[in-house]
Amino acid sequence: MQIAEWIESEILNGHFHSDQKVYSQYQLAEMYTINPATAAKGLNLLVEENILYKKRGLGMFVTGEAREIILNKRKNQTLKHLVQELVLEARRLQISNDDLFAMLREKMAEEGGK
Amino acid sequence: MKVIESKGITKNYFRKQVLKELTFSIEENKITGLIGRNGAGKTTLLKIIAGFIRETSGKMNVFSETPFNSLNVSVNSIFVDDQMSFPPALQLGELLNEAARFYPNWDDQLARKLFNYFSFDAKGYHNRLSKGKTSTFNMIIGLASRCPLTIFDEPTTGMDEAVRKDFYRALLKDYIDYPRTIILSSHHLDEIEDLLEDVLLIHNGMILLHMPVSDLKEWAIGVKGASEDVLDFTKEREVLYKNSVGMNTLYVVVKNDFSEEALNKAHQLGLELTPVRSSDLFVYLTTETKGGIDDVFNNN
Amino acid sequence: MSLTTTSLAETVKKQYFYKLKANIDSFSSLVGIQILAILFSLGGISSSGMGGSFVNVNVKYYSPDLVLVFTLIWSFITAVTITTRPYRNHDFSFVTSRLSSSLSNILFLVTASVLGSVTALLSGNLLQMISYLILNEQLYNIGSGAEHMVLGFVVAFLYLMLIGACGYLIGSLIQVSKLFVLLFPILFIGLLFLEGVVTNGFIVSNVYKFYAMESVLFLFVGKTVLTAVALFIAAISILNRLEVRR
Amino acid sequence: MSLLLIVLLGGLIFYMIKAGNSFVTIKITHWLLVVYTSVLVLSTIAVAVLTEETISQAKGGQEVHDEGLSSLYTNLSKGQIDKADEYLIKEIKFDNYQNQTLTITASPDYGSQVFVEKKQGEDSTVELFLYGNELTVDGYDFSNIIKLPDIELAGHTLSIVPIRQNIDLSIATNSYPIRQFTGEFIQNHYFSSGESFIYLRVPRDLELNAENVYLEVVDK
Repeated sequence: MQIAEWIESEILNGHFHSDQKVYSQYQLAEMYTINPATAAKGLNLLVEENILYKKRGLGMFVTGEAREIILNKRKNQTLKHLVQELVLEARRLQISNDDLFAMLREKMAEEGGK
Repeated sequence: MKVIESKGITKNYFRKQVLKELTFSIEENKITGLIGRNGAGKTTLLKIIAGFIRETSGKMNVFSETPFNSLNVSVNSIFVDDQMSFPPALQLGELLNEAARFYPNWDDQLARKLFNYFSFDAKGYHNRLSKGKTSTFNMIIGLASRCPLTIFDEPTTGMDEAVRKDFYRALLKDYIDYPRTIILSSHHLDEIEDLLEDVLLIHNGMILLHMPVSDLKEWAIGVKGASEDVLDFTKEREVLYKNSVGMNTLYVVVKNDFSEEALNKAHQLGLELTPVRSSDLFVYLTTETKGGIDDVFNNN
Repeated sequence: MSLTTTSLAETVKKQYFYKLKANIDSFSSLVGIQILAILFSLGGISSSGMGGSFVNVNVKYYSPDLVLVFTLIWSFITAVTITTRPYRNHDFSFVTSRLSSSLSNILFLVTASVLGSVTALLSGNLLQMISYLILNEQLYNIGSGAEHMVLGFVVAFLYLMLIGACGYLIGSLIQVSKLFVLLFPILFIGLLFLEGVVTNGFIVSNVYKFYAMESVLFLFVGKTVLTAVALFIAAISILNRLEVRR
Repeated sequence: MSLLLIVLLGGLIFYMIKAGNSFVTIKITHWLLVVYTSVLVLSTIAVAVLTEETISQAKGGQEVHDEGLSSLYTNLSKGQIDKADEYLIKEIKFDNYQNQTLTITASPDYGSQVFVEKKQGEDSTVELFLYGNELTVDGYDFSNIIKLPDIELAGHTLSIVPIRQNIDLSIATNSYPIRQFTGEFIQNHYFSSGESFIYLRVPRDLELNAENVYLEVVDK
């Protein structure tokens, strides 16, 4: 769900703080030329995940733990997935575990140095 | 509230059955996409809804009335397509005046603004417009009339890319401000799927699917991997699409009703699981032969 | 969005004014056809003479009869035309039902007939003026005053409506099946043929007698109005079942 | 009445244009209609003005007319001219006619009757009465169009010279929708024209000669 992901990224990037109101389904619908119902589904998804909460008649707001939840989710899902892909690809290329670790360490050191 | 209720609608033209027992209903204030290939029966269905033609059997209710010869349905609905015809004696500006007299919810300001935006000449004539311009003008009438039931049948015929985008955006913005029931028919699902809340997929006069767009996106799944693994994984399922990629790799589309467990197992096997784009799914569902166009060229 | 309601009367009114503007060009053809008829009538629509040894009298009669005949044809064609598919489709681009479409058509035909009868009868005067000014003829008017003029308007109007109603019904039947396009001329010519074979009048001459030889005004009004209403009702019930924009 | 109707019609057209202008684009057809209707209305006015003084209905139909002529003949042949007054057109007196003879002459093809009455008293006046000479068409009297014969007395000769005439009449009739109820017919034309009678009263002793004329002496 692209809308949900986009709002998550906005929260991670610090554009929305906790207890701040996020876009309404109609604003989102206009911004992306999508059906408001689709936008609402994206928002509701985030409510289910406790990233947003509803204030009746006022709109959707960012929860206090939103950042943490998003980070965890991305770690658990996105990173896990990437790692799985990495391992699968390494298998196909017949790279040994040690070599893979070495590559990872090297890359991390490089990034860390910056 | 249900705006449209169709119970076993059948339509015959001479001996040909164009619609086959269609039963569905459309809720108030939703944008529904009526998707089907050319000749699927979209226009016939919409014209029955608009009260232009009569069903051979079954019962159609629009606003709880039979639309054929209902003034109530006529004043609360508008049917827009590129065949809309207007008296050749009236200029475009006059046609807007007429539409304003007929439709109680008509927004003249919106109409005039759109009219100017798309640089129409008020002294021009409808039958001298190009195909794209005709569609654009009809679209303006369709939007500004603000009918509780607005039907667009292939509204973008002949429009160029930019105008199409403008139209979709105008439609959406006006819908947000004035929610109403909109049916948008098209044979290009990918172009309009973002606008839609629901999709009604018809093929050969029958309903294939009727569901929210978001569900449609998850309705099927593409499986790609080593041929035997893929075949093993998808056995005893109806294959919607099958395509050999390279020597030993197969791509198969099946309905997505796998358990979480099964999906994880597939992943472990090294099968690539991908969502299927709705427009592709539409093509797969409406292609008569499972192999697609490639089969035509596979003579051996 | 809340539903709006409309009434049949309101819709018919809107459709009527829509049609008046949309079909305005049919009045151009009315003017054209009447001018043509006037030109044909210029030599007098009939003439007779008497010769004596010293006095030769030659009388030319001027009357708008031919103009009226042309206008009747125009009325028929107009009525047939508005039943055709493009015209019905124009109605259905906006708010209408089949009934409101027909009722507004009939109102339009009423308007056309009023205009047709007034102009046709007045054209007699134009005819006289032309023969007076251009052909330089001394003119005698044995037509009488305004009360006859009013009678003429009413009767000519009723004739136009009667023919219009025939046209509307025939047009409607043609919309049901194109076979009628062939059938009607065959029927008509066949009738005329029978008329010639059977000596003492058949249908056509009886129909002619029934309307055109009726010299009691209120009987004539009754006959034409009832016939026109019956024809219109038949046409409406036919058109009411017809699909549009197929 | 007809003038009122015309004014009303003109007003209506004017109003239609004014009202029409506000909600509809004026098109060629509108102009055509307006011009045409105005021409019609104008010619209606013009005709009403131009044909004001024209014709009166003749007395009765064809039969009445024919009967009238034959009774005129009888009356004249009996010398009862007082009964023929309604047909009298012209009366000429030639006073103090002293000649002994009078020759009455006419064009060779003048077929009309000349009645002669010899006066009883002493009177030298020749009196001439012209009767008939009517033109009726479809029951309408057009007699005023017909020119009277030239009548001249020169010396001994009274000459009657009828004038050749080609009369072209243009008659505007009611249109069929009116004729249907007024019972007028446009097919059954009838005419009567030109028959004239001359009645002479001459002195008792006058000797009369006729040239191309048939003289009938009235005996009273």
